[in-house]
Amino acid sequence: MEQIAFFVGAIGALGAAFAVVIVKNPFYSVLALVIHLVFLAGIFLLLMAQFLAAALIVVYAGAVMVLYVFVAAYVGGIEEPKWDSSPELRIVGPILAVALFIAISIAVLGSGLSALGTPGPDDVPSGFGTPEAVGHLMMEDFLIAFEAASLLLLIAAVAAIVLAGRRREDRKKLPGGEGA
Amino acid sequence: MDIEWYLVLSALLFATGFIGVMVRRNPVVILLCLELMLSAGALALLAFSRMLGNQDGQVFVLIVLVVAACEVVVGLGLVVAMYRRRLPLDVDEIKELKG
Amino acid sequence: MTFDAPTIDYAGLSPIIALTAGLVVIVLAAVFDRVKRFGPGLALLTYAVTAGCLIWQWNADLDLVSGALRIDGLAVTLSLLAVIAAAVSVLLAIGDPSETQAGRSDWLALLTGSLLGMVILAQATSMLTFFVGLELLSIPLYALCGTNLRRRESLESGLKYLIVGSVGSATLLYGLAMIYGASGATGFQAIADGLQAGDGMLSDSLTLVGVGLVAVGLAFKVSIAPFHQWTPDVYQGAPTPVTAFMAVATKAAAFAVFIRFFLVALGPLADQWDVMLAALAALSIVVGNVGALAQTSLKRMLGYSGIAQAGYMLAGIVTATQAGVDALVFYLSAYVAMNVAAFAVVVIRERQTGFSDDISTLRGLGREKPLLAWPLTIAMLALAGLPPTAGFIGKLYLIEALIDDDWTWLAVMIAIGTMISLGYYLRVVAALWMSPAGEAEGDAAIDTASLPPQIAGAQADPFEDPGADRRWYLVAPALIAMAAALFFGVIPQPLVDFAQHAGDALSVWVP
Amino acid sequence: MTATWAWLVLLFPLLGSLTIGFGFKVLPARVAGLIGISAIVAAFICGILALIGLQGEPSESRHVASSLWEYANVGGLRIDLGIYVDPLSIFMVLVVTGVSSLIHIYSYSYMKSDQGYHRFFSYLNFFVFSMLVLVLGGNFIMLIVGWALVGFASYALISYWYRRNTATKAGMKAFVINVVGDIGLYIAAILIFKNLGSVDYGTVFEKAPEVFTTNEWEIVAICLCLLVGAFAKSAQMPFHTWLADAMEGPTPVSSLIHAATMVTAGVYLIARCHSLFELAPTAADVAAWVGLATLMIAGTIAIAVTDLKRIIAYSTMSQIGYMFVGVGIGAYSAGMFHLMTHAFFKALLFMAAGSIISAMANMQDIDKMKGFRKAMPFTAAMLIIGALALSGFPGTSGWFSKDEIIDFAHFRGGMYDWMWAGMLIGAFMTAVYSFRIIFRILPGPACKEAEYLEEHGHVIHGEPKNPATGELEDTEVGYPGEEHHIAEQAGGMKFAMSVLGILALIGGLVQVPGVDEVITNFLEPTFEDSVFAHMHPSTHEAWVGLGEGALISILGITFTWFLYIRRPDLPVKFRERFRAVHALCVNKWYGDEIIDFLIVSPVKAFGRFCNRVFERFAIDGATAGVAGLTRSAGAAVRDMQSGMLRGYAVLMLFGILAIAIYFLIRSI
Repeated sequence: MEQIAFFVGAIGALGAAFAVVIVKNPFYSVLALVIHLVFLAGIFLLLMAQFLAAALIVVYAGAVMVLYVFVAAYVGGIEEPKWDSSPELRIVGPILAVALFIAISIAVLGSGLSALGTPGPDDVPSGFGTPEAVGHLMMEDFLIAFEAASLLLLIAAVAAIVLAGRRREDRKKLPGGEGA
Repeated sequence: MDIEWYLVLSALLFATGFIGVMVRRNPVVILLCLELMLSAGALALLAFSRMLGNQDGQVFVLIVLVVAACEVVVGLGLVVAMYRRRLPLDVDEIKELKG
Repeated sequence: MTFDAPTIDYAGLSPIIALTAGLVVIVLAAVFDRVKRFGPGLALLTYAVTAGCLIWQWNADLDLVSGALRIDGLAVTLSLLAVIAAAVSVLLAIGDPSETQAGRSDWLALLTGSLLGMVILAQATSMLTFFVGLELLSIPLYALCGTNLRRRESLESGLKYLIVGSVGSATLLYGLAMIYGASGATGFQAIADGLQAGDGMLSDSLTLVGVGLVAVGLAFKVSIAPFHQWTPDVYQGAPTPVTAFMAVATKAAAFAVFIRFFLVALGPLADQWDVMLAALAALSIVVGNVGALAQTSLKRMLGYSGIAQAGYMLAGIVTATQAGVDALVFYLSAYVAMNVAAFAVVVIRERQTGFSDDISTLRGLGREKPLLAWPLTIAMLALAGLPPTAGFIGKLYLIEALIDDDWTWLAVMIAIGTMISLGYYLRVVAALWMSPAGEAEGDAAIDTASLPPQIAGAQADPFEDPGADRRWYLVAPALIAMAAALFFGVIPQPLVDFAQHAGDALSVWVP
Repeated sequence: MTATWAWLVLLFPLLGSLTIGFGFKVLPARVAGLIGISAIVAAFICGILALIGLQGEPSESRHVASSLWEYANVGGLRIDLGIYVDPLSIFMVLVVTGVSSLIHIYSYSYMKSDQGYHRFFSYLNFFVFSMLVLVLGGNFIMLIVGWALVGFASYALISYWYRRNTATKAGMKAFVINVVGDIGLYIAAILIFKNLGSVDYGTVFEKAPEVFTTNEWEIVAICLCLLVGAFAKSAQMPFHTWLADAMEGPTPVSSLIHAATMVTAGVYLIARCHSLFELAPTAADVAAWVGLATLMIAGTIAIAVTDLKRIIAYSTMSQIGYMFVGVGIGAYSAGMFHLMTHAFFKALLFMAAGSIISAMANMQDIDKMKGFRKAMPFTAAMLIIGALALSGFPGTSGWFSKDEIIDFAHFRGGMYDWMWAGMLIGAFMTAVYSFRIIFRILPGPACKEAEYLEEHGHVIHGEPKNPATGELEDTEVGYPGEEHHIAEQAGGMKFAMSVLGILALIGGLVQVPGVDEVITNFLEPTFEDSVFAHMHPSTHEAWVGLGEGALISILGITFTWFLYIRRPDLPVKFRERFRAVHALCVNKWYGDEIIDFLIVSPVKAFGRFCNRVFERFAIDGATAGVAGLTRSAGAAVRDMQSGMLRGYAVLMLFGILAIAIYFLIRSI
């Protein structure tokens, strides 16, 4: 049963990932990523990360992707031209990436770490992966990282205002200013 | 399911994301591919977390999600700013800085 | 489950607290137009308090908040360097178009956020704080690069930096994940223990490839070849105060965590990674120096030179000894002084000439405005490692540390790199002093034919400030940095002590 | 006490330089000149006092190391801001400060009309300071510091007339070649520290014999690196090309830096490190052979070129070649002796040449000069004295010093006999080119400048032209002034030249074989650990050698007389007949072209390679094979430009992959 779930999730996530890369229209790429994230959340569940699976769906597929959709819609779903100034990148890039995949796989499969060949211990602490357990860790051991992450969100908001916000002088001086 | 499988999957996702960065020209799509790479890292972390029975990795993944969201916000902000400047949204066209 | 609040040593955490509080105040100030004007003052006050807290904690040596952070000599010294760089950038940015366009306090908030990331990074002793600190450092910087919204190059540099930097972050994350898997821990000390306790984990493929990926991620941040390509582009395109900040502070913070992660967490496998880092260092020295030779943009040249300098500094980590760390920190401190002096002059010159950083605009500056020419001259000579400047002692220090640890070939690489570098540093000095202003043709030092054509579509910036060389907040950093570069070249001992304070903090882990 | 005097030797020029440099708005020009002169004279006096103090010590303890403060203590490397006073360094101090004093006095008059008077004296004092750091420094780091500062000062002074393109270019060239030498020195210091754990002279020379066996590869490598530094600074092959170009600087600069002091630093270096070179006889032989090659090649060039200052410059190279042979084969005191006498007569020659060039309104071509004997009797006399000493005419200083080196080579025999022969040929050429100057300039019908001078009593002030290119120049700051000064009219110049003239004539008497051996005895404490310390030709052999030298010198002078006075048509015929040989000599044996071909072009190409190909091609170079398969390679290479993000990503991935594979291999 678990195997089936994994393969369904893996094929779905991977297929969607490929779709993100391949699809010409950025709009569909965004949608493909949403699908990818949904499948990924499934795999998270298999790894006993219930809270993160939920967070992935809610925060990511829900909120962040909306932002993507919005921006993609705002700038227009420009399809990439067929013409490529450097077509060899299209070939060499993937070859190198495959090589990287092989290298990482060798590193993982060739590792002497015996636990890698198991599905993981059964005697995990109770509540493994639940919001409560993760929350405890977050507030106890990783308080600083958590706080820093929240500050990061604040900073990102400021950055977005700086970059995308429009100010009065813009409207006066810039050719693109009449719209807002 | 053995942990190795999850890791191989994550390596595949990582490579896929990297391919996207190398072949796509639309910055919005490149940002999506960066998401793929980060989520590959997150998957690896969760797999190890499961293998070790240690939830540190799960907290780490949460942080990674936050970071990814922030990167997206700034990246999209830049895309919007460029669009407003009427700059081409094509990384092959933005190469004034070179040499 | 009961909630066990972590014990927090507020004294040790005070630099971060001060900076966070300042950040919040600066963000809030954006709302009130009246307070807005005082943005730079607020920022400087914040940095001063932070620096005060850092100095207060000078002799601290303790783990904070469940081992997420550690405040010790290394953290304090390198945080101080970052704070100084940030303060200089605030001064240099006053009146800069990037700052006005971004909204002054927003701009300052981004800078302060980045600085906060650096201070966290310098103290990080856990993978999580390491990663989040690095991102907190980088993400505001991506935005800062793009803040000169009217200039195409600025936006271009922001986007390039973001994409390349994120690839680096993702690689780093993957490496961290692998090390987490191999060692079963996230704290630096625990990683070292876990790797040593594991059966054959010190030479396991999982561990080693993880180490490689982490090294790549960090190499991105400190611009080590072959992960350097963003550096010249971004340095050139970003608003100059941001470039100055990026060049100096990022290196300080990223090297702090580079040192800590490699010497503490990965210390047990030092003989696995030293050759790789040495190769990267050598490659950077070659690429940086050779790349800089043909540049006509001063900022771009400084970018390439930064790659070479990063190569020199990386050599300090290769040794995996305290002496190497001392040398690195010394060099880094000297590097701060030299670059601040150079960038301050570039900022002033840019404002006077309507944003051109071409080396040819420096012609004849020596006779017209010696107060500008001297800092740049000294900065160039110091970067080139000529005595009696701090750059000379720094190179000597590095070479000594390398020889002591039997890395003679790398020491020789540094010497050769230094030789190549004279070619482009002296070109600037020659432009400053030898050629009369306004006489473009037939100049020996600069080939005008090779200047790049005007960038198409770039609108001329209306901003011009011919009196920029009389603004104290622009000139003072240049002069002070020049004085420091000279002073510590003649009397290096205080700076040596400063650097050794950083090295001593690692005495438990490295010989 | 000795050490204190030695410190004062350093202090005065530094103070002088700073005072003039920073006070240029306040100080009147003359005062600046006087400050400059008095600083150097004070240094000279302190040098003499240090000498007296040193001689008061018993001979075995005649070396004083003194440290002002610890300059840096980094890790295991302790560097003191220290000096090392022993007979060798004091000897150098006296030569440097002595000749510099005279040249300062000369410049006081010579540069009178130059608008950069302050700048000139500030630079000049700074140069003397740097040179003194070089010779007094107590460890290899101080040596490097001095070495670099001297290079920098020389660069500044060569391009002193910075409005002249040729001058700035020459300065650059000198600097770059000097830096190559600095790198050699750096590497040598690195290796010395690595093997001996110290950079202090005392410790290094003491420990070296314990650590190294003779001709071990490491000590040979160290010595060869030192030699790279020495060759570059002393303009020996293959680093000789900068010196002739350096003549773009004002004449006093040529006289001080490029004849008397800086260029002899290499000789000093070898003498200072003689204990190392004796452990590496191979390297010492390299020094000697290179010296021999330089002295012969530079000699031939000096015979062919027509630019007055360049003739003297090539002659300098050639004479330094003698010194290199001297210190290379173990004739240390002879080498130093020649260094001293050479400083006298070469400085004198330059001064006289400066005077003549002034009279010629900055023209330097000897083809255009004629008949100055009557117009400038004093200068003519000095020029003849200088030429006599240079060609080793019996009784002059050059005769004693040069022939002592030549003798020693013969004395060592074996392959050194070849050097002996080569040096004799060189001596003949020396006589030819030095008297070529005399016979071309002094006798005969006066040229128009000389005539004008004779009739009106003052010199022609022609249009300001660049002597190298003939282009008109503007006359703002940064150019030689329009007025010129000649020794006949300026007391300072006359005084300096007279003193040097007397020294050039009789300076050799301090070291007459069998009579007195002042130099050898004085330097003995420094060289007593040398295996050659007590090896020297007998008095009889020495006098035989002097006899040969006298013969060659007189032969050479006669031959020149015959060529230029008796049968002046012969040189022209010769030139016609042996056009190729002449061209080779005039073009300085194509030294620049060879350097260009061998070094500059490859470096440039490498730079281009790295900048374009590596940045662009390592990306698509790796891709080229595949792209070729898809037949789009051509278009790809054309379209491919750096600045492309995707290209960057590919290179990154390449790097990541390389590192990952490296570690995968390691983990097996």
